[in-house]
Amino acid sequence: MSDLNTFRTEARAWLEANCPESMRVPIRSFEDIYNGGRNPEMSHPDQKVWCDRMAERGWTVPEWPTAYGGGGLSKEETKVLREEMARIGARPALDSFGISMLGPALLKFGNEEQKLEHLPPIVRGEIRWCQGYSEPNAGSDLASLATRAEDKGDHYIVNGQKIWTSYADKADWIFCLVRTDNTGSKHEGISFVLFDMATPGVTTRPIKLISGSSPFCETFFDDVPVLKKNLVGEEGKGWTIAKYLLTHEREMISSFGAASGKKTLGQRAVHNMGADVSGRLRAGTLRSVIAQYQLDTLAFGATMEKVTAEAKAGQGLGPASSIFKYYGTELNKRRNELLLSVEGESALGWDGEEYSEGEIARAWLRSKGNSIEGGTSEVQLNIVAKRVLGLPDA
Amino acid sequence: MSDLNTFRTEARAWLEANCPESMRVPIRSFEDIYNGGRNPEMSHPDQKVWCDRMAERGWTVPEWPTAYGGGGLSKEETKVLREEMARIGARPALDSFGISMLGPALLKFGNEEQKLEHLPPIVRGEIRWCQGYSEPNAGSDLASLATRAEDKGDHYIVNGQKIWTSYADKADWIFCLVRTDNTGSKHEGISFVLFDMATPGVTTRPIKLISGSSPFCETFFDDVPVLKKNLVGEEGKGWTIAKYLLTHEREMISSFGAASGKKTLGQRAVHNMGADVSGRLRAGTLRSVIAQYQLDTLAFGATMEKVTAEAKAGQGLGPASSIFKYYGTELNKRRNELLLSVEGESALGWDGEEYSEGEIARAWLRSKGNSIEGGTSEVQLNIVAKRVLGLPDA
Amino acid sequence: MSLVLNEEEIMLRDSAAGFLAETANVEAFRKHRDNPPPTGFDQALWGSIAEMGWCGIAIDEAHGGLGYGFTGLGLIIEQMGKNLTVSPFNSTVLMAGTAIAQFGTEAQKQEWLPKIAAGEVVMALAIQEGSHFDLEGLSTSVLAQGDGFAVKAEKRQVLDAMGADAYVVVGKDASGYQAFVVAADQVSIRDQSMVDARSSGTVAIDATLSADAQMDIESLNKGGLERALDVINIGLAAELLGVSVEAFERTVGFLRERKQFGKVIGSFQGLQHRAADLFAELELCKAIVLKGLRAVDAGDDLSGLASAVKAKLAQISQRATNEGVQMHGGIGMTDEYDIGFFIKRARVLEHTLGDFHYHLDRYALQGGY
Amino acid sequence: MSLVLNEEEIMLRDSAAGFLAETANVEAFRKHRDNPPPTGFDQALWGSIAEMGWCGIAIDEAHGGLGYGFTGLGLIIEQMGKNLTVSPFNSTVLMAGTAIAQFGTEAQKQEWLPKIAAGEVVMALAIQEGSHFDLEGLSTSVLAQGDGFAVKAEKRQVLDAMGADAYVVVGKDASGYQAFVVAADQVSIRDQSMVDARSSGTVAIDATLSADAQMDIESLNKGGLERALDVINIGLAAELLGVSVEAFERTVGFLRERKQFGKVIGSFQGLQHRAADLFAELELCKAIVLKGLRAVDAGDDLSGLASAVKAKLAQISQRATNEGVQMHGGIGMTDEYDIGFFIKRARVLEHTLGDFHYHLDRYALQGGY
Repeated sequence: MSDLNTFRTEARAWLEANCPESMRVPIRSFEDIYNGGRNPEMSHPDQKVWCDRMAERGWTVPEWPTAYGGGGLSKEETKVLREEMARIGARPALDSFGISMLGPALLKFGNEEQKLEHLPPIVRGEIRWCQGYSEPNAGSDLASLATRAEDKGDHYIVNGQKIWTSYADKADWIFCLVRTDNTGSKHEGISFVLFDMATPGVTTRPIKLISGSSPFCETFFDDVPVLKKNLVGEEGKGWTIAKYLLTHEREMISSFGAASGKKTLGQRAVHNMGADVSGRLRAGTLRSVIAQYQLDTLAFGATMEKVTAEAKAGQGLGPASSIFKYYGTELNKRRNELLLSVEGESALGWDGEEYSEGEIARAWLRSKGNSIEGGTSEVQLNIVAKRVLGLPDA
Repeated sequence: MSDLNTFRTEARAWLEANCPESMRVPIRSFEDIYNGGRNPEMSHPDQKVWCDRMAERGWTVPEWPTAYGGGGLSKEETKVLREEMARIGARPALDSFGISMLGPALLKFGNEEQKLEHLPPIVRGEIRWCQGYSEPNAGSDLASLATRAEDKGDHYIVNGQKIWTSYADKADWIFCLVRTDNTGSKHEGISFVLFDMATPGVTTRPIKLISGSSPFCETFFDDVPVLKKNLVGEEGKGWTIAKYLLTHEREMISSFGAASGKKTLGQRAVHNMGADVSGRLRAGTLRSVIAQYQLDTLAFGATMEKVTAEAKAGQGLGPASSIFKYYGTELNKRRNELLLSVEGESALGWDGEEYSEGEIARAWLRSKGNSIEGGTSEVQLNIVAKRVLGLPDA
Repeated sequence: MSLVLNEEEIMLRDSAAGFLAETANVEAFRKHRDNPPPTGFDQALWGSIAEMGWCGIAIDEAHGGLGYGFTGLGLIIEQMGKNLTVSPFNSTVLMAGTAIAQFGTEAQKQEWLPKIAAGEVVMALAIQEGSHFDLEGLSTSVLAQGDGFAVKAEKRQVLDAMGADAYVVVGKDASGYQAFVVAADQVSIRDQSMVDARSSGTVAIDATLSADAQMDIESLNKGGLERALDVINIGLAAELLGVSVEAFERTVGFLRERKQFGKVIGSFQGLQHRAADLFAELELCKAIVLKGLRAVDAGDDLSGLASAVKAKLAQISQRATNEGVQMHGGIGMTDEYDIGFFIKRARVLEHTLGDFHYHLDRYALQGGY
Repeated sequence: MSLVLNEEEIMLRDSAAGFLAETANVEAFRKHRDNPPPTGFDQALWGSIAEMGWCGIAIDEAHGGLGYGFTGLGLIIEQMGKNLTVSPFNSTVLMAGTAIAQFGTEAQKQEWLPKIAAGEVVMALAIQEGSHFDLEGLSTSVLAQGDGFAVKAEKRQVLDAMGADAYVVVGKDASGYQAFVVAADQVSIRDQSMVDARSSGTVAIDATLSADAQMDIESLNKGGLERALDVINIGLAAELLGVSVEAFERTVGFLRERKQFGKVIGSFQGLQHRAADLFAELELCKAIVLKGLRAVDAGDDLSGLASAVKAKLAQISQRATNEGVQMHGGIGMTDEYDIGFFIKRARVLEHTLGDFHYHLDRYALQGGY
């Protein structure tokens, strides 16, 4: 305990001395989040300063081993660091797929050489990564991917196409699923490889969504050479790594359901449409739907709280965790539909200041994708039915 | 036209002279419906008198050919007869599975000898029929029936068990699906046979439902001899007849959805729970659910009206008819759940005069069976998906 | 009233379907969306529509129309929904035309209905204030002033406000509803960019109008306004029907083609049951829309029915378009693919003159609970 | 407040599950249903329950209880729901016990709580008038008379009315709520035969009660009545949870076994998705019930939460039991099979002290809309 206190004192002093004032201001837009990379995008030059300072101590990724540039902190120390950052309102110094996705995969499945080559630049925010999983003809059936890597001795030649590659147009490197073998079951023969997006033969094109522009891209590989040292894990065993990362991703997406504070939907509706003498929203049938939504949000929150508490108590991750992605995203879709009802015409605007550039409508349309990306609702229900309820395959 | 007018005048005079006053009183309970049979059940002795008189003219089944005891009337004449009966409030003289189910099947698939033997007693209400289709291990998968009929030269020996045989304990004869061949696909090798319920080896046991006593029975066949002359259609081709009758049955069951008149659910709810100054039901969330139910009932009624109109206009039976059984029964279940909400404790009583012997609760429980009997809702949806929407088999 | 289309109606529907699929289809809508004309509509298409006589189909012969009836109009609008057609047809013919026929003075009918029937004028209905349509909540915006009226109001979500030559403006004074036919030079218009990419705008009026601009105040207040809105909502429901059925048919087509896990996804029972249930609901929608159209033509009381029709179509159009995106999966989320257009059109249509909740509430109230 | 059971709680739950599955299970309920004892409960079972100390689990030590807390009580009630146990536990411990603890006078607590804790008395809560529970709508049934009170009321759907030794009767006078502890000889009881085959009755009272029968009018009117009802409804929700989870587990078990069309029916995706969605909802139910139980123990404000818990469980218990019957098919409709018992118990439980609609409305109101 006293060690922790010492750490707290030191961390506090260091943060006070090193965190620029401009980085103690709350994040207001996506541009305020620093993702690093060769050509980093910044809303303020201090973003890089702050990242560099934190990276020097490995505190951009405090729990990774110091051998790979991380902070080497214990869980408890990490918690203290976060608390101290929160105390002064310090922004996270760096956020990237390298930290959240590739790093954990490399730590678990990569060889020593790969860890030493790729992890430190992630910690320092020098290389920005993207993820090459989905393909146009695979969809939910991720394992039936067709991008193929031909064996050329010391390297592969990759040909194919990926879709939904977030920020592919801004990333420096990609971690990518490719097919190295066609002969076995479709889950076999998939390999997990890394390569530079600047390699000749790689092109990307941003995807416009029904909600407007998006971070998603289509990515094309035309005879792209990839050195074999950039194969992670065994050849043909990439599906294991992919599954590991997918679970990770679903847990992140499920947090969509948690509605943000401010006025509740019901109160906003009363504000827009008025209440009767008993205080009940005048739009009576809307009122029930809102109440049902709020009720389910409350219960869903309790479920997340319960699963977390059980896990902390060492009871393991209960079956309820399997519903998070499904229920959370469906809930978010309901919330967005309700916002349309509650805000009426103001929610249907698309452009112009009057409509905050279509903020509500675009969020509503974007929410439709929540139950598709990261495993569709249908796939989630299949998983619950089979793995949790033990119902047989068709 | 003038022929029809003549017919009307004659029918009117005959009905006036022959319909007993007691048979001009509305039907108040199931016992008021005359089903005939060897030991007919009656709430009034005139039921048999009225049936006999009508049967003499073949008017218990006015459209069947006179050769088989029917009235030999045209569609138009039948309509006139029904109008004239309605004019004086005359009850139908006879209602039976023989008329609604077996008769149409025999007329279409039976041989001359069978028609002559079985149709006249049906017209006269002398023989009451029941239907032996479902089996305990078949359920929705009717074709996988196991009751077997062994070929013994001039007769079969039938062994097996039927379930959900309505009024088997009151019927004189049964029309029954049996398996005469095990070698082909499960739809083949099924035969349609007729036999007397008094044959040695036939026993029945009534089934009690969650809603209380019911017309359903279990029926057991233990070495029951059935003469081959009582095979309808070809041996092994009984499935065609069964399907023909099933379609018939589904159309009958779908009419459940049509709610009866009197006060609407909403008005009953206002009566029980009060309205606010604007006239809105005080129980606001219940109000929306009622409105949604009424809305769907209105739309479902319009759909039935539309399909009927299209059929009359010679446009054939549109695809919408395929949803009747499904939607009608689901609607009826919703209605019964709503009655519980609207009537509260009064709807939850089970016995005693105060609760009309549990009328509402029993009807609610009984309604749960609507989406199971005569083809489950799931089977109906399969049919729509495959036959109407052209979606492929799994 | 028979819920079956006669031969003439089937011919009308099929010829509208043919023309629109050729000329004013989803591809044309995409072009319009990417490059909208300043008036909000394509003059050439509008001209062709007028030439076919569709604008006068529901207007009586005494006022220059064909007197064919509202059912025919509904059939055309349904096809426009299927094709996501953009034209000032709804604003001019369905909305302003119905309003003038219901509560215009005889002079106004003589002046405007023939022009509407001939497609010579573009008109718009300006009624909503604030973010939600709420008839009871209209502000008092009209004051008698000498021989005329001082009118000051801001009307929102006015379809085709930008390109209109004249407006039917509905407001209130101290004793009831008031309505006027107002020329474009008496109002100021601001473009509103809506999610469905049709032209819509805010109409601000602050002017003194002469007495002959006033519409028939008696019929307006004795049920004419409610009936006009009921008729219009049934017409909007017909468009929602077209949108929903087309979204559904495209989705079922996709289910028949798309493969996942080595199987056509339409073979999965989970999707089959959802599609079949939605099919059932759409059959109900078809029937109740036709019932609504026939009721207009029969002169039946529309209270109860019109809100039922709109509420049902609002509800099912939500489901049909949501399922459309979900069942298409990722590709359904892209702007490149057309299914997203249907969800956008559906919601704006729904919110025009009262959404699902507004009409379900009204339906219940009219049912006495 | 942590939403995880500690070891002691898990042991309590498991031992309750073991005992009830052995002694007071669904088979025992069937026997009770077919041959109900005149008092409405089995004295021997009630004795065993008392012996295990369950009756005093949520009563504080000062009043003869174990002071273990309400969460423990909820865990036992949940197991009773799973087993469809019939005993006067709910009426006496959950309902009357909570009422006395919340708004009894100290003398009443001293007199009754130790007896309840020891299982020496059977008590019932008499509050509902008419066909629906409606706190605001209670009639004025109490008049001050000399030192005492003239009370005249008819209370309906009183659980275990037939076998009770005393009643907590809640009513109203001109200025607010009134409540009394009334002995069995001061009321007249009429049996009500309910669909769930538990004992229930009408309690009619027309008597003059002495002042010491009156409960603590101040705590009663300053939130004590609402809190008591909130606590009781959370307890009822725990029972609904047991009923729902058991109905679901039996159904999933059936889906795993039953064959149709040559396949186990649980392999059909249509049924799989419905089962998986229901599983999700039941996980929500488990979490929110536990949140409710913990909130009672923490002394937290229950407004908002209690109605949410009851509404959610009311809703999902309907679905779980309806799906139970539907997925079992024909056999689920027979009286011989047990699944039908769950649907019956669920609805009566739901309607006790406010059904889904009542609590959803109240939840919205407490949320400020």
